[in-house]
Amino acid sequence: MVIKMKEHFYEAEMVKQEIAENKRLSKRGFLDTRDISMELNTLLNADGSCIFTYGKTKIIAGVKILIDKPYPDNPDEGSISIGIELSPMSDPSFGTGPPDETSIELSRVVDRALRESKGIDWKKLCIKEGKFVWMVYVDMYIMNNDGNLFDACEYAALAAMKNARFPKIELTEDTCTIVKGEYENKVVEFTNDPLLFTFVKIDDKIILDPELVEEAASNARFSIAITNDKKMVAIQKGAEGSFKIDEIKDIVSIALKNYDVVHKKLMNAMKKK
Amino acid sequence: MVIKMKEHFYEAEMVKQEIAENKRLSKRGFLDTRDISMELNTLLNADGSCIFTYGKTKIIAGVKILIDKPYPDNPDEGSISIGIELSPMSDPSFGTGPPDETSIELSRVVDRALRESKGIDWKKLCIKEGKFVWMVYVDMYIMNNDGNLFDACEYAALAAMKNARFPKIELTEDTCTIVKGEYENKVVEFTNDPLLFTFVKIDDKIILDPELVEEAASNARFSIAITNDKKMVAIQKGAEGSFKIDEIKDIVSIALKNYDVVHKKLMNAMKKK
Amino acid sequence: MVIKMKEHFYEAEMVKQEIAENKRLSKRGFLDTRDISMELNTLLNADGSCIFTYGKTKIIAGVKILIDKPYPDNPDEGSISIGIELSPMSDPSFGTGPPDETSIELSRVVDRALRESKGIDWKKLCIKEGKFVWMVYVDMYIMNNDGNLFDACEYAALAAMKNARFPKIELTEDTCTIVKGEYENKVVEFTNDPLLFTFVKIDDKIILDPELVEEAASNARFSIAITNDKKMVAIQKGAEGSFKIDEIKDIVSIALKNYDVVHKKLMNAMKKK
Amino acid sequence: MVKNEEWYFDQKGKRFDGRGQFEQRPINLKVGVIDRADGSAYVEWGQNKAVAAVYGPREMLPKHMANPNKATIRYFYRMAPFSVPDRKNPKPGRREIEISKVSGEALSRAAELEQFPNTAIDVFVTILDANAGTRITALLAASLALADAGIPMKDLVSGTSVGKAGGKLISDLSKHEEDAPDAVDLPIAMLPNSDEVVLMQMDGPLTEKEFNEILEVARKSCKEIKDMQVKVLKERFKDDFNGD
Amino acid sequence: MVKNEEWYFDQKGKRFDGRGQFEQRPINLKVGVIDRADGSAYVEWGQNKAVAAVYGPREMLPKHMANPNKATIRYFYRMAPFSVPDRKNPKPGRREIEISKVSGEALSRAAELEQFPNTAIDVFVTILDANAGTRITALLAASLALADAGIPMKDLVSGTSVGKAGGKLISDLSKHEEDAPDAVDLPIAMLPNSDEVVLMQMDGPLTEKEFNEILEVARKSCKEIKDMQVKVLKERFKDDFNGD
Amino acid sequence: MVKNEEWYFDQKGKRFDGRGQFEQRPINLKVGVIDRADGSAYVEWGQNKAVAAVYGPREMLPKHMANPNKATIRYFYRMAPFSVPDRKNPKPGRREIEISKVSGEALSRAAELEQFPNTAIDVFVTILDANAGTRITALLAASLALADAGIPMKDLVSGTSVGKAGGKLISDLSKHEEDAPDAVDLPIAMLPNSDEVVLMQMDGPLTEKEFNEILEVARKSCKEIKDMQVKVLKERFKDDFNGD
Repeated sequence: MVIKMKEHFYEAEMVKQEIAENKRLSKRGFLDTRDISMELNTLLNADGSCIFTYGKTKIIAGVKILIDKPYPDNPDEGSISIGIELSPMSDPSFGTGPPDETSIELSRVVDRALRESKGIDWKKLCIKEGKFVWMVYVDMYIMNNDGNLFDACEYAALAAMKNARFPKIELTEDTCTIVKGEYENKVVEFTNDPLLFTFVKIDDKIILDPELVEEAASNARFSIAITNDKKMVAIQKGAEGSFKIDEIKDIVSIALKNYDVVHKKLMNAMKKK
Repeated sequence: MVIKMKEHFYEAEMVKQEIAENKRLSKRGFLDTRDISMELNTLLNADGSCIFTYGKTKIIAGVKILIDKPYPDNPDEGSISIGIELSPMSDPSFGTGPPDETSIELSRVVDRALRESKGIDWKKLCIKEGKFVWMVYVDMYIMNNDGNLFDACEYAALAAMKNARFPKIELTEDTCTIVKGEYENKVVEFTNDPLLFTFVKIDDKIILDPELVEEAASNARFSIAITNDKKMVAIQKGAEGSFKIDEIKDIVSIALKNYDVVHKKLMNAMKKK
Repeated sequence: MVIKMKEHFYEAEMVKQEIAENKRLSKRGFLDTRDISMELNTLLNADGSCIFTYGKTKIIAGVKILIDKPYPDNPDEGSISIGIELSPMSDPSFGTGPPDETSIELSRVVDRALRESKGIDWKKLCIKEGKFVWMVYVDMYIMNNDGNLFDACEYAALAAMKNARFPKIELTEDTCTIVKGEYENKVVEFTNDPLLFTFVKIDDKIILDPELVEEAASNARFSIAITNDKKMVAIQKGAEGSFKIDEIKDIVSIALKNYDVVHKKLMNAMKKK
Repeated sequence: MVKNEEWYFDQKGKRFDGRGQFEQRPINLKVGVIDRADGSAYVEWGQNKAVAAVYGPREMLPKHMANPNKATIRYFYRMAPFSVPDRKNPKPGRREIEISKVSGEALSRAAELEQFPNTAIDVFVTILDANAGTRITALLAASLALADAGIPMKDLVSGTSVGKAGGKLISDLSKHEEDAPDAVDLPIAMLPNSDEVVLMQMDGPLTEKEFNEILEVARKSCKEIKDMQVKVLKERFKDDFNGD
Repeated sequence: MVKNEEWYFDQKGKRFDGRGQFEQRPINLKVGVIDRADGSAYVEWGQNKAVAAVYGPREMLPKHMANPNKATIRYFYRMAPFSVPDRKNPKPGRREIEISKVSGEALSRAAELEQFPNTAIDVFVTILDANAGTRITALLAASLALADAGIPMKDLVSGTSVGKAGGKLISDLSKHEEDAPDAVDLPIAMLPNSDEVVLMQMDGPLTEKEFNEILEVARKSCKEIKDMQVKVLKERFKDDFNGD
Repeated sequence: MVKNEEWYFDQKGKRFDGRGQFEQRPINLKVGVIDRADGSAYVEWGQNKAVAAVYGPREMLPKHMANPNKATIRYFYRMAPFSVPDRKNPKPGRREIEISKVSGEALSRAAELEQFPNTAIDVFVTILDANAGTRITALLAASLALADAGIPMKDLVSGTSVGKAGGKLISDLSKHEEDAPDAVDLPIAMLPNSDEVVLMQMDGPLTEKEFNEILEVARKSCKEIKDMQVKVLKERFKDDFNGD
């Protein structure tokens, strides 16, 4: 997200000077990502939760797995729903009121990264064909915005889903109800762990995993989702700037190279807790 | 409701002076309530109606009793729904548009006073378990606001419901439809007549049943609902001022003492018409 | 529609001068209507469509014919729904956002002209009594507003409906689904071709089929729908001006006389394409 | 209420509710019913009951909506949820918005709006009980409330409904008649002094001859109703009138 | 979770979750949890978890809402969709709007709003996990966040819930107890220094005697909780406090 | 339309609708189609039909949204209810809002917005008929309308879709191909002169090799389409061009 904030004007200028000298304020390399940590399943009413930090960016993701009716077109498939609230709590530039175009874009890009990976078998979310399927809701709150909400939200959602438990149900011919407070020994299976990689362009330099001030200094954004078999599964170019075709090819290649590093970070953080 | 209105500034100052001398502009005692009168069931499309006046405050309450599906949790219980419109018709400070926080608070406090009394047996509002229950809608319009809308609306809703007739229905195994224009010989039973008592604090004095200018002069509000067995069933403290613990104890004690007086006023007004 | 637009102030003054001399800027007679042309069924996803021009006013009407549940009161009747979007695309005075009172009035008058004619047999829109009926949606966009949207939209809707094809369906005891991309050899039957005639009053003169600048110069509007058996089926007087009783009688008489002329124009335009 | 009785005239030519062909239901007018409003009125027309309140001229907000040449009337016609046989959703529907628009335009013709540039005059009307004819009941109440608020007016807006049911032209349709298979409803509002029609809507088929005939009935009724409006206003301002 | 276990006290007088009659659930307070907010706090109260952020005093938009005499507190109490057993619709409901109103009024009493005329102080509180008592959990967090933002305050707003379940008065009802057939829930917030009640709501029947008794329990709890609030603020501003 | 025919290439390598692997559907461009707009255009791309209108630069309302350094493009991509096989709800959905955002950003790169500080340039695009590829069809129309409105531009925004279906890379997916089990859709918009990509989205799996290959196809197509755009604009402004 390229946020134009007056308070960041001065800092953004500093960012640009450093970048021009091939340095980042944070001392990170242009293509280095920040540290990841998380707390899993600390929210007891959620079926799964992840309090996720990426550098100083902090996301709270909560999962609810509910029974729904399938679409007539896909009577044996469940689905997921990704909602991201840009709470005015975490950033003075976010407003109250219904989701605006910024949060809609963010939610939809994260949704596509997860959905287009085809890492979830929708048919495994079927309870009873034509009647009952699982709907996996992932709602996220930004608790602190220090940049790169796209990647942070996507990682948080993935971690939360992979650790979310399915509620126990009682199923009859015509009814299906959740047994409150009881769970199956089963989590949402994601077979190929899609990860999103977001780059921004500052003047003519491209950096990975921007912080907030770096976003303020940038004018174009590029996000690409990669799966563990090194396929690209989703792309979103954003903001008013542009990329050359060759820059895009480079970005893709860097993202592919970074997949394993970031995936390992994420899996390690997941194991710790 | 503590309404801040410029036009009432001067009057509010006068109220304060009088109150300081232990007088009310209306000559009422601090703990006296106003006269009650009503016209019942004059609106023919409503299943019950009450045009209610409390001093110069005037409320129109209309009841519609409709067939609904029960909640899965309570398959044999009906319910009530209280809606109060602060129509811009009756007060220049009310706006058009969807209900704002002021009317939401008012509706919800009146709803709780009636609901928490447990004076309605929800099971008596069941038509057919799991399939059809009665939903009693009470919609109210403020026709004139001379203060204490909380109590006036609660009394009006109670009177309207106690005099509302149930529509005649045609019930089959799977359907239940209202026979338009025909009624059962049955009204909504309220066994314990909860009454709301609203006080405001002006400087350090507390008065019951405030008029509009008294509300304008006040800075804190306290409402308490009492049933005929002298139980307290709901409380709401409102506005930016505060009450001492001992003031609250006094308020409760006064409300309990006033129950029978106001209840008699209300029942008498109900009988007249 | 009487649109008050600054940019039209000067032109409106010219219109008034001409009108005072019994002339129209367009050289038309006071009671002459403009030319009609149309392109039918060029939009392939619509079940029927009409790109309609009335002078320089241009409307795009698209029809979708969907399966719906009947109202309990009329279990064997389908219905129509008319929606007109005053797209900000076609006129800088139209806003984005939900339909305002101007577009609601326009939609409802066009709807009444078509509906009150009783030229559609609602029972012919029944698929299976009590279960499935046809709902004919006509959605219109203004592509260019050169005045008299009322008549233009009504003609466009009529032409679009008369040329819309019913989708093929698969019907079982309990289900009814549309077979995508296949059609029955059946169109929406309109037996009496209601046509709307809109007049405006400029100073004390009355003209038929006003252009945009004429609307800007006018202060009262009168629309009347006539069927092919010369019955009046709907009227709407609009805007802040007034008509004398005798003026109204004249208008009605003129509209009746013009029916055949305009009907022929419309049918010819329909045949051409 | 007797259901499904599909007759409209008895053998003596009386209507379902006993009225004659061009007989209106009883009308009851009251002015000054809401203390805090600048003007207000209450009208009963048969079973129909409408309350109207006027606030203004007052500052137009938001400001960019203000008209520098005259006051703007904003008319809010609303039906109470309990005013109709089925409960009405409290949110205003498209019908209410259209009626508000044409009613506000009708009032605008009557009021001397040029005297109050840049201001808003807000007219709120609530229907408490409905049985065909509410838009005219509302408009009578609004017109009285406007006069009660002291807004200078060229003339009072008066109105009625005429139409057809069971094969005959009639005045003032009831709900029963409005539901007739051949029903025509034609609400009309006039400034009777100047013979100006300020509101007219119609649903359903009429011949030109029928239309012209029923229009004359409406013209006459409007005049009569205006006399009733004047009377009630005179009583309201008795002292002022006597003082002249 | 065991379902439908309708008991509230065991033979030793312990409650369903093992607490004593007037024992509160563990409370955990943290200040300064959101970098970009002017003030923030996190409160755990049993299973309840609330995050609060304060922005302001800042310009009030739209401007015509500004109060020329003082700052206006706008309080947004919201429940996350995943914070309750059933998924909550993300759109704020009527309950959230009412709680926001009375909570904002409670805070307004505590803050020295007169020092910041024409401004807005926005208080956002999100409930992440809920188990009865969230409005008070939220208000504690908001009060700490307000102090963390450096807004001058007459006193900290402290609060608790008291009530009744299974025939006995108790402190701090859990969800299980709130669902008891005879449950009474009485959330209360105070400025303990001046013994002022700034928020009080109640659902369910109590006698006067019970009410007076439980009120004293609440008064005592508020004081204790305030001590916890002060302690955590002191730690936060250690240097400032030491510097005095 | 033949249903459920799950083949994408015939034995001669022709696609379902007879096209070659990298053959685009016929494109038809028209400029100046809405009289009252400052600029307008109509684009047909296969079955897709889009109308675009531009208004501005004009005053930005509300004023606090204005950018003191440049004009703000507000892009409204909307689908007509009848433009798709199922009727679309007329209310704009989340997909339309996202597409509006990225398309507006793409146009912003092309237009010389710095010349018109504090103003708004409103771009309205309506899809009348849809068959995969509407966002690019819309963007071509918008770009032509912007030029037609006389807004100075660094370059025209041109665009296309590329992707994959039935195991092969292809240009310009049809709806049939978009629904393939292995479908990849990659809409792209460029400023061909400077080789800048201003819009890119992608759904579905591609290898790096495939991506790089298809990108070159897209680059070439964008140049070709731009030539078509230039041609139609030249015709529109024939006199101006001749005059030089």
